[in-house]
Amino acid sequence: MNILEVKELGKDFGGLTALQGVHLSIEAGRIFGLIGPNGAGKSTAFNCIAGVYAPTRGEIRFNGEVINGQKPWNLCKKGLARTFQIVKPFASKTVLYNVMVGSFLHTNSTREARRRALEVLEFLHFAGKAHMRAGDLTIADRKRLEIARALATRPKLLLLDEVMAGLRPAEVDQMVEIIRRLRDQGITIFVIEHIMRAIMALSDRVAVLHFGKKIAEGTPQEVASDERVIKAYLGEEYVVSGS
Amino acid sequence: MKARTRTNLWFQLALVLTLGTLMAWGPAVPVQAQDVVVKVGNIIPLSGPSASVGLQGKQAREMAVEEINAAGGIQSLGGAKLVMLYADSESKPEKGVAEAERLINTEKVHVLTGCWNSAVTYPVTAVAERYGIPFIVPVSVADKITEQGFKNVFRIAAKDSWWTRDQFAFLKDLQEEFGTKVSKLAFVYENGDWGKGFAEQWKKLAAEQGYEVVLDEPYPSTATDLSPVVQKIRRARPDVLMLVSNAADAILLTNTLAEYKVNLKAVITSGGGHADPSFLKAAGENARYLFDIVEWETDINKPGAQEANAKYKAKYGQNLTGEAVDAYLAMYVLADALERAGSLDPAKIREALAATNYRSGPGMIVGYDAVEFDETGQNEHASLVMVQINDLGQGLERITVWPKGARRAGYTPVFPMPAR
Amino acid sequence: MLFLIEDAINGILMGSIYGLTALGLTVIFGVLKVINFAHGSLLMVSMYAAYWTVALTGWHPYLALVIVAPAMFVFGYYLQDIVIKPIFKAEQDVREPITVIIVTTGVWYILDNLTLLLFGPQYRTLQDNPLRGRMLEIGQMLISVPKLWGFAAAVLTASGLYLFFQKTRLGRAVRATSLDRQAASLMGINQYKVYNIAFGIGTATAGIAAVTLVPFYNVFPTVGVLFDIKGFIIVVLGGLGSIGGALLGGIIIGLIESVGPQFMTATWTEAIVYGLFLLVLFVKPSGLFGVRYDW
Amino acid sequence: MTRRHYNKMAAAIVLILAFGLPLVVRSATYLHILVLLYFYAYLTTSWNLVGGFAGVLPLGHAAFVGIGAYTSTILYLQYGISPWIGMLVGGVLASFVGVLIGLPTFKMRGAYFALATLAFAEGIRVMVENIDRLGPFVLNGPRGLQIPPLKLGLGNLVFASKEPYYYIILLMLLAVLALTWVIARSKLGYYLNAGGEEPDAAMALGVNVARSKLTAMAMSSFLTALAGAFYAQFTLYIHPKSVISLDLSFEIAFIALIGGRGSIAGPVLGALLLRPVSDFSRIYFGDTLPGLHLVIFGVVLILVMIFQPRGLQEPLTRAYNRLLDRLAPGQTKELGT
Repeated sequence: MNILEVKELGKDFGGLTALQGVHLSIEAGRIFGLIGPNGAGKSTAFNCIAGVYAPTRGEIRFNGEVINGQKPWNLCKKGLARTFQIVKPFASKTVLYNVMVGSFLHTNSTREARRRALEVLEFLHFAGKAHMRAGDLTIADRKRLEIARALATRPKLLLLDEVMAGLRPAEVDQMVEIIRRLRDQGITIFVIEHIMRAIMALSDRVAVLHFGKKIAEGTPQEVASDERVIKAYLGEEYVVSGS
Repeated sequence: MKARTRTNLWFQLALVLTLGTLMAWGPAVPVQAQDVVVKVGNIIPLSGPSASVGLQGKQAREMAVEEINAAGGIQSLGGAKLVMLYADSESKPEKGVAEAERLINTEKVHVLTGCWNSAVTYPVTAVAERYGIPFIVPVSVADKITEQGFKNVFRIAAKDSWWTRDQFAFLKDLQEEFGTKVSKLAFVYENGDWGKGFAEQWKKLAAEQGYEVVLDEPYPSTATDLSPVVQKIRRARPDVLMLVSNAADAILLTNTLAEYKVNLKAVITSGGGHADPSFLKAAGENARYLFDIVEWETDINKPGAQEANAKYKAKYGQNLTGEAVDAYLAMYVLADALERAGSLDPAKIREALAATNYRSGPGMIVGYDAVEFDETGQNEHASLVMVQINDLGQGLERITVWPKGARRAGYTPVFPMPAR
Repeated sequence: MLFLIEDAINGILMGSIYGLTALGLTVIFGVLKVINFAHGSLLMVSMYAAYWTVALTGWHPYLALVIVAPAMFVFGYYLQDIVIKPIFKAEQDVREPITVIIVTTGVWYILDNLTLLLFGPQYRTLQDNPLRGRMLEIGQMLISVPKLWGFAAAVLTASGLYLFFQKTRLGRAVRATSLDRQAASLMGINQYKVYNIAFGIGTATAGIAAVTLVPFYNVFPTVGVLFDIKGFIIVVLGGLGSIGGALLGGIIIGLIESVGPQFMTATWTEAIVYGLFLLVLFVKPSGLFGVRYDW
Repeated sequence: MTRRHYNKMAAAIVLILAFGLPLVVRSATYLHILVLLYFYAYLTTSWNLVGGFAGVLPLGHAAFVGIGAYTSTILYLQYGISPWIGMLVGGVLASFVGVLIGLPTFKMRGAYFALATLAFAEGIRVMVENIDRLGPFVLNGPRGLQIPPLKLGLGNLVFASKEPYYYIILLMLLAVLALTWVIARSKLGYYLNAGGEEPDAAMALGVNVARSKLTAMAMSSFLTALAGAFYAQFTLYIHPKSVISLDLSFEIAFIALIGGRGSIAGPVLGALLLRPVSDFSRIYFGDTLPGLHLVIFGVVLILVMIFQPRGLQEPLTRAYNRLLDRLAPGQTKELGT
């Protein structure tokens, strides 16, 4: 069964078309990767699904229900959680406090929320830093905190927005490990990455966006050998090295 | 390390503040135990929008008290000196009440005076009444101040129903004297306790005496542009314009009336802003021919008045105003009552004040002959004079014109005003 | 009908002067993202500066501009540098500089009451200045000449500021900082120096406003407060940070204040101004002519 | 002894001091000053629910003080209804108005919100100044309402001495502090803080930021109005410029920022510092150097903001914790929130 079904998704900003006719379907319990060069529309697609923007066209179904234009907090209650590319911790509060905000979604009791938050931190091997101020964390830990908070809301589908960007190779490996363990818990994972390497190793299925359109989808191997994908990425790499 | 320096700095600051606060809890005025003194608490606006009048009240009190003390103080109390304590109300009732509480309970004043703003005086009367401390009100004019059945309130000035009554009496006399008919009136007043109180009485009087009210316009005292109000006056074409204004708006209104060349037979104002010493300076020629109602004027024909004014002017650089004179007189009335009470017991002072019949003495520079309080505490004799602002060759001055008996010799009021 | 035209003209003229007094507020907000509650006090200080310049030298009142505007620029520049900057630095990682707003309120209290201590509570006007009471007569209509000049000054100042921000290098640097503090510092622009300059410019426009006001207005320690709240309303109406908006916002307020009293008492126009303010805030929070800021 | 014991002991000492103070301080002046101090601490604590936890800057809370004061006074004067009931009616009315003003304004950010609330309060003041009579209710426009101190007693909330007022406002303050303490540790507190600090992140975690802010606003305006009714009964005279003044709205914000907004002790600490500074500097310099007291007020404000932008509670909490470390070393700290 597909937990997320996106049909003909389109989004315009003013006169600018950021997304056009995007189809995606994500099978429950899998890791699905969405890649594409900068400005390809990945984040826009993500924000449409997470309820930040209402899509201009198309339909998004989560667990069979159309969720177009629903507010982020309602989506979260339905089991759709996300992280932010630019991390947004509650900087003046402790790590535990941050995670508790998430775990309050399913309880009104502070004690219960704390217990669940500690469980999540335990699961992520993060409990040792529970009482640190979130603002004092390293980048890698902040990314981990993003995941911990989202996880505390007990999502069915977790949208991860470039959680590996800016991490050192060893940290990337840790993150890959964490994401796999989440999948093993039965959570469906939808990852956006800018870097192909990590996502290829991780994902069960990958889709590629380019200029707001999906240009390829398949297993990592299929996508890696797709001509259009190579062109899109080579083109970009060419531009990058030239600048 | 840097954080530590900052913390230290902070703690130093906190220390200084704490010490300052602690010191503040000590007694405010060092008083030698052996000397008997009469402590007079004065609550007046010394900062905020009415600071200008507050300052005059303070100066007038100071001059009177210096004179009283220099003349040997209160004889029946062994030459006791008057000690003045001033508190700033900022024109805010809650500050005034807090200060009254402090002056009575902590400073143990024997008498209170103040507070100029009716809105401040009014709640303070309740405080004074509760503690049984005599409260002399030199100027706040709202009727209700002496109409609460309180025993400890004594007002020197006339109350607003007298002010408005006299304004209308003057208007009537003026028409008779010059044979010019006035039928249409315009009322323009600040939207506050004072202005509203006047306007209410005006409307009643106008209805009784058969005037047509062509404009009844309150305006916010904080207005930055009064030309819309002036336009309304101009288009309503009244014969006479009656105003209640604070200082800033009095100046602005007067200047704007001149700019728009509004032709009126007369402008009758109600003291306050129009009596403020800076009003004449700031409005200049535009204020010419305006009639203002006051309790006192420098040209009054009363022994001691010229001297007192000259002394005040030398000291503070301004003429005495009616409101300052009330404060000046209040100190002498107090000294007189203390002399007769021969005690610092507030109840005795109250009794003495209630029995006041002050007829002569340095304080009697006012137009009327005696200070006596009726059972409400209102000075029965308080009377008012009308002055006209005019230039007789020595710059603009305020010239007493009414009642006719008090009119400056040889002066004929200008009525109606020449067209602009 | 003629009455309405006459009132409307007065409203536009006086309103443009309100707009001029609020220009500095909008400039400072546009760059620092801070509502400067001390702006009215800076206007008051400028009015004293203008008053004393003219009273002591006997110059034409408008000539005082050559002293007042630069002096106020320096005053504003160092006020930001010495008093406000440290708080910005301490609050660097905070999304919205709320403490800075409170500090400007402290500056307001200090300036107003220092003036009271120094000059006393007296009201002052410039007597015998050539502009005092001058009216332009067009048939039945009367138009105040100093207000007309004030209108001209407001339009000129607003256009000058607009050109400065659009065309000059310095102006562009200021705008860059206003759009993104971090990005600007990455581009080698000293964020705090730009703040100083913006604050200086904002204060200098208060100086210009003061010079146009002094010939027909009273000077006293609390005069700034009268214009303060009005300024806030104007800049929100017009759109915080928008220069043209401040001018138009001022004119709207001026029109309501001037035309309104012909249909109701002057005290109710005040209520209408607040009502309109709230209405605009609810319907179009970015203001009538504003750009939407998201920070 | 453990830290917990020390905490309890400190709280007990503070409580005993607060309740015993009127036995030592016999002077009505100081009691008056203390009543106002608690009154401001109460107002600021109520304000703190929105201004502190929800991370916005409301500058119009005087409007709610006014609503409370006018409602209870009108009901008392014209219908003989006990101010205690009037207080609650005023509270409900204020929370209704609070939600009404919060509905559109919470969508705005920072500066706009501050100005919107400020203009809203000023608008209410201008309305009250212009209305002498609203249907059956006499407002008396700019002249305000006076409560004759005739029928004394708890039911009428009018007393001849200061002590009853002292204990009533003290109990009100303690109640609102306890409420804040509970809220800070509840879901609402977490949601408010989260929404105030990073609204986008909070929304993604299932927080309906606008709704939690509205809840806080309703509570805050309700509580503020209660104090308004108390104030009317304490001063026995209200008029628009005193209860709905800009100065009052500002002073609440000042106290919160000086003490440390968003913390529970902050408002009380702020009131403890700022009120005496403003009262005593006025008393000392008000007569000889008019205006100097407000200069001092401004200087204190700026200095605290420069050296302690998070308010006084931060260094004081640190100092207290250091003291506890010394008294009961080696124990784990309470969970920081």
